[in-house]
Amino acid sequence: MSVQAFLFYLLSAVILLSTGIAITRRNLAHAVVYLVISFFGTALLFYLLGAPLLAALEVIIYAGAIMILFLFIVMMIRLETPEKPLLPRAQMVPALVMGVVYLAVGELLLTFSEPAAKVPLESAVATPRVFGQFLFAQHWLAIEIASLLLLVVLIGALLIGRQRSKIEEPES
Amino acid sequence: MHISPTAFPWLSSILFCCLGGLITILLLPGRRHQEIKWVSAFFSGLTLVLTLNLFLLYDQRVGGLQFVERVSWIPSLGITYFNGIDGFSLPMLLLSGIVFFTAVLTMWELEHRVKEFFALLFLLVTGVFGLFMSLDLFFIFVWYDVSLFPMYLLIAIWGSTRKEYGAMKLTLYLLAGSALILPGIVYLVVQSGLQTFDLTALMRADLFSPFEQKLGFFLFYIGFGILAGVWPFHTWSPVGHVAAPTAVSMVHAGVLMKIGAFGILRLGIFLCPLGWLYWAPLMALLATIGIVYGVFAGLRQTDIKYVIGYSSVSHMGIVGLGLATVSVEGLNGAVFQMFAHGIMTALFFSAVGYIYDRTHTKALDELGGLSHTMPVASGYLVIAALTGIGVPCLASFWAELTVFIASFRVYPLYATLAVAALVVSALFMLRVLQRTCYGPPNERLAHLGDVSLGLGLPRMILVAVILLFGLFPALMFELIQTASIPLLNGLPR
Amino acid sequence: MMDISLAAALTGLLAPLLAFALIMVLLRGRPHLCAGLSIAAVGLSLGSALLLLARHGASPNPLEYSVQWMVSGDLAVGAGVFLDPLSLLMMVVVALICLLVQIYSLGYMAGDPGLARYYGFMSLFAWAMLSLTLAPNLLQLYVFWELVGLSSYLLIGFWFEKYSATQAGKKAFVMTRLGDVAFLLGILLVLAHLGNLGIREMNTAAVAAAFEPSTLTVAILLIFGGIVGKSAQFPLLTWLPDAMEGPTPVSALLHSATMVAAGVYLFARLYPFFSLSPTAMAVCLAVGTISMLLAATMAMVTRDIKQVWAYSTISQLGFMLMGLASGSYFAGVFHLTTHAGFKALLFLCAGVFIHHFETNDMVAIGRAGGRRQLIPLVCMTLAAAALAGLPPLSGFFSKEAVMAALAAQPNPIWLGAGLLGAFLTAYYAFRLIFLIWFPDRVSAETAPENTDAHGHAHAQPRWQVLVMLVPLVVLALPTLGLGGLQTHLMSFLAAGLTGPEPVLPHLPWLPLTASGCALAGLILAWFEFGRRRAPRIGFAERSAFWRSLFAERWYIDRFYRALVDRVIDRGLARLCAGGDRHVIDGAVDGLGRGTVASGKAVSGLHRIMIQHRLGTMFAVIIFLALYFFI
Amino acid sequence: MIVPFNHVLVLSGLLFFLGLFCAVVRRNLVMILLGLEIMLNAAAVAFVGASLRWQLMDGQALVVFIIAVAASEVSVGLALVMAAYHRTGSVDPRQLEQDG
Repeated sequence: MSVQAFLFYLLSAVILLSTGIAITRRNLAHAVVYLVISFFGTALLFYLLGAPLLAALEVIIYAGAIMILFLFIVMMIRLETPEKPLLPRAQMVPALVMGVVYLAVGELLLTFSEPAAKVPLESAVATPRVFGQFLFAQHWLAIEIASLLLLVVLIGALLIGRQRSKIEEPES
Repeated sequence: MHISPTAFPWLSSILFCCLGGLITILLLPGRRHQEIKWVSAFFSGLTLVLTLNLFLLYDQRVGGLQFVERVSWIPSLGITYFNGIDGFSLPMLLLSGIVFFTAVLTMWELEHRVKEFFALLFLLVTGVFGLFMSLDLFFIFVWYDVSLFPMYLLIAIWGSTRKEYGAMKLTLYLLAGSALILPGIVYLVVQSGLQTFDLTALMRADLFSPFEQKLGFFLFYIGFGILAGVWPFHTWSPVGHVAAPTAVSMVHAGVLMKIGAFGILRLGIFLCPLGWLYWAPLMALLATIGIVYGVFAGLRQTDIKYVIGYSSVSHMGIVGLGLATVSVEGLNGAVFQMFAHGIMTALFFSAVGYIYDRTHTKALDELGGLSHTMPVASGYLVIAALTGIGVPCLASFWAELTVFIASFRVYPLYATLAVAALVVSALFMLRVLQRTCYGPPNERLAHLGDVSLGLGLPRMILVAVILLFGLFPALMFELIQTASIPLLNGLPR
Repeated sequence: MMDISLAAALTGLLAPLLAFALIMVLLRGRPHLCAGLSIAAVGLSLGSALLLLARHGASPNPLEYSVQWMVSGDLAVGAGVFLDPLSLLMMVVVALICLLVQIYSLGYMAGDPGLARYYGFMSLFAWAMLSLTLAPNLLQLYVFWELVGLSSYLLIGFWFEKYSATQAGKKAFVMTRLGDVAFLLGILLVLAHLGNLGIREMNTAAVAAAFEPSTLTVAILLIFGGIVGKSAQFPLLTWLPDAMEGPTPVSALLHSATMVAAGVYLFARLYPFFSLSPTAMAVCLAVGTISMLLAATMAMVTRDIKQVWAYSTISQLGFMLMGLASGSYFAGVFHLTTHAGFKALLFLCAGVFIHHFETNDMVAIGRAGGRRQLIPLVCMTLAAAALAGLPPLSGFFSKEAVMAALAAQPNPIWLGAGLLGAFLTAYYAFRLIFLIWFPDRVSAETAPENTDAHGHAHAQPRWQVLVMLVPLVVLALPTLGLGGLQTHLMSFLAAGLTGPEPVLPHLPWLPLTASGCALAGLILAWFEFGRRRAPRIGFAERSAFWRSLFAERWYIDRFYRALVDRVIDRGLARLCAGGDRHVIDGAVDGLGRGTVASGKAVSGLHRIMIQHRLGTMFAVIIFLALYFFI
Repeated sequence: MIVPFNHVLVLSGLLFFLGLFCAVVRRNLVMILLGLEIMLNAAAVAFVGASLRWQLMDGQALVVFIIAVAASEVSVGLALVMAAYHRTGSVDPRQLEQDG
């Protein structure tokens, strides 16, 4: 087992563990913080798999922006009554059944996958420069669409935020 | 089948006459009620004249298809605009012409959304005329749906007594029927391998295998049978009759139900004679149940239009019984019964419509003593009821007699039951008369006036037709025979 | 070139039709013109009937004029006239009585608001009845048979504001219709086997070869069913007494002399055909006998003057059927003829009383001074004596002919029944006569209940009284004299019959016995109603059991009522209507509801908690993956 | 030489399962959104692994878009959560169902 493989397993363990803890927290702020750890782990994993730019983006956007957003929201919400059963059985049981089936299917897919998938991966790096050029050369249209999406989302979020205040006015 | 082309497109001119009426009405401003009514009367009268003209021009010695018009429409699919009439469709055209004209006159007092009403009525009748004269399966289906669509609006907007329910039920039933007819048409056209919807081309005896004919006939029988009020698919009809406004009831019971029987005849029997032979016992059974059931169910009704609705079920059963005999007499009787019943129910609904417009009630308990206040109007009701009972010298007697004679040879038991139903039929019709027309003068209704000459005109026409064909049934039978004898002779036995 | 006979027959037939059409379409506003037109038309019919009788009375060959009225496949319906002694005799009788009754109605119906309608329906009836008489084939006969029933319905319910009248009309129509259904089925059966419905063709002996014997019996009995309905025989006899709700002239014309006699006429018309099946003849004989006796018992207890004559009509029709069914064509037809005369007379006389005293109750009429109406009372007494079969009136001869035929039967029970019938007939007839002639003045009830709602002015113009009396006198003549024509009629009718009339043994004791029975009835009636200190209560009325049995018409009506109420209205009709609403409609509506419910169930998937939707989505994706990859 | 591609997929699958579990089971709108984020992240891991496996950069490009979509989704989603919270005073999806 190479160092890289060891690192991979280590990072996987960190990611899965922190995610597992995150989703079982009663306190939302704790959950978000654990998830930040998970995203950091993922960022490192990306770096390991040869995607430094993505690793940076992961840290900046996921662990940074998105999680901070979550934190803000969590702080704005005053939860008087925390979820009584954290994992209600009515939802737990179907989810578990589904999960078992899902994992079984995944396992089957992996077992019967092509043999090439069982060979360890060659390491390679897509440097930010090359990757950026590739992105804008090959997927410029998608980039434009994504930017449009972001614009729409910006306006949408604004609108939703404003509607709330409008709705509240007649109530008060 | 003998085919005689025509120099002048008489049949299309009927359709254009209806369409012309429709367009003219649409162009008129909606508040000018009188003008709209006169225009409707003019165009419907013109169609009546045209159909009468056809009745006179049709050459009975030659027989076969006459006044044939054929224009290729979508060659790649084999769809042609193909019209023609024979001894079966001509009585139906005449019936439609008479009922349409009288229905328009009956609605002379309409004040609510006049323009829309007459426009929809014209659309409905266009479909009816088109269906009776068309010889192309595709067009038959299209006309069928054209005639169904306005019914919903006509009943739901201008109706009474649970009109939305009635309209919805009727529409759903009839659409269910067309959901069987379309597969039947497509199935046969595909199986023929001829790439044509032409009825005459598909009529060749050896074209379809026995199984295909059985399946096709069954689809057509049930599909059109729903419209013809075949038991147990009849329950839309009383509800629909009751809910519909007068003119629509007239057209509906008078003509639309005949479309069902005519469809069975035109599509089922013409295309799938072996299927006809195969399913005839079932048809006879259902028809007999319908006859008996209709009169008994009618006996319990308290709404006068329900009574007529159930009597229609019974009378259409006689049509079915006639078709099921697979004989010339049976076919003659069935087609004549279609005609006679159409005129009779039109008269019935017309008479009831007048009474309803005045008294605002159709409940038997609330009427009574009408003969004092409106002797003429109730006289029409009496004549209609007597026709329904099958009194001789009124049109439907001959039709019923012929059907009974024909069916007695083939199905003695069914014929006996059908004849016995006459007694109950008399019982319930006379009960209706007793409760509406007779009895001591009703103070509540005393102020009402009798029917005037102008408003009586449509009823007069209908009575005259009933008497004419009741006294001279040969007029109709000789015409129908020109079609039924070749049909039976061409039957594979 | 049209034959004079045909022209006369057609004129006679179509004149009333024309009158009917004119009256109903154009002349409703002018009642007197309508009356005149109708009377003129029926007078024309009588004239042509007499002309035809004069031309063909002597010729033995029947004449038939026929055209094809309608052809449909193998079925050809002919229309025409058939002139033979029987139809000519009947035509004269019908036309004569029609004419007399219509003249009489001028007085009886004067001032009625529906006079025009009345004469219109009368013309319709005259047309239908005459055409029935002359019908050359069974189908035409059936057509007019139905039309006669229709005019009967219309005339019984003429005063439609009276509930009882409309009810009676409906009952009459439906009950005769019941018989007609059998008749129609019989026609269908004959048609199916014989392929022909011509009366001449049916009356040949060769017909028997076309049938199985049992089928033939069934066919005959089915046709006899029509006779039972129309002639109000057992078990369809109860409509006739109710039919007395109509105006009295209508009762005189339709429900005594002509229409109800059409049944007997049909029997006579098809007499050779009927006699092909001895079984059927035996059934007919039994039905006739039962009807005769039942109706006679019912007549003994009623106090309604018209009802008595109605029961007696049923009874006498049964008697005619007995004559015919026991093998004597002549006896039946002869009694039919004489009966038409004296029964019409009885009704018309009763009409005078009813018109004058405004009550149907014979006791009330007697107390109110019925015997001061001398001419009607004398006429009625004469006619009653004829009905009872007292010599030398017409009824004596015809009854004696029937008795002779009965005596020729091997089983003496029929003769015994006939004699019993004669006794009862004389009893109830003279019960009525004596109650009017010799009323008890002890309790002077002068407020007779007004059962005849038809009001009119008491001070009648002189001409109206006259117009009502003349027909009585005219009808009294045949009642007196028709008996003398027995031998002439016999030879005249025999000419038309294809088979030989059985020669009946002449039994000298029979007339004596028959009139003895009648006399006994008369004397009993005298003891109970006529003599000075008579109890004025009949022997049948003394026992409550018999009285209610007879007055309730042997509970036949109640049976029918229960049948219609329980079996038809509350049974079958309810079953069908309920089945329609609950089973068929229920199924359809259930289908509709099911569609809506399943739609709701599916749409529920979109309305559950967001997480369930999420879960569902994933589950679907997983299963899709399973499906595609494995 | 790192690890076989299958192992990357296993990691991604487990991560996805955890996200799914979170989204389906937790009765909290914020946690549902978090679960979605986890699932998107899992997809991103798989894509990066695939990019290495086939030595193509398109997989990495797709991750960029995934991140963009995740960002937009979360901002709209959180705005909606806030709206829902203000309307119902709770972040329980059941409340949302009953009152909405």
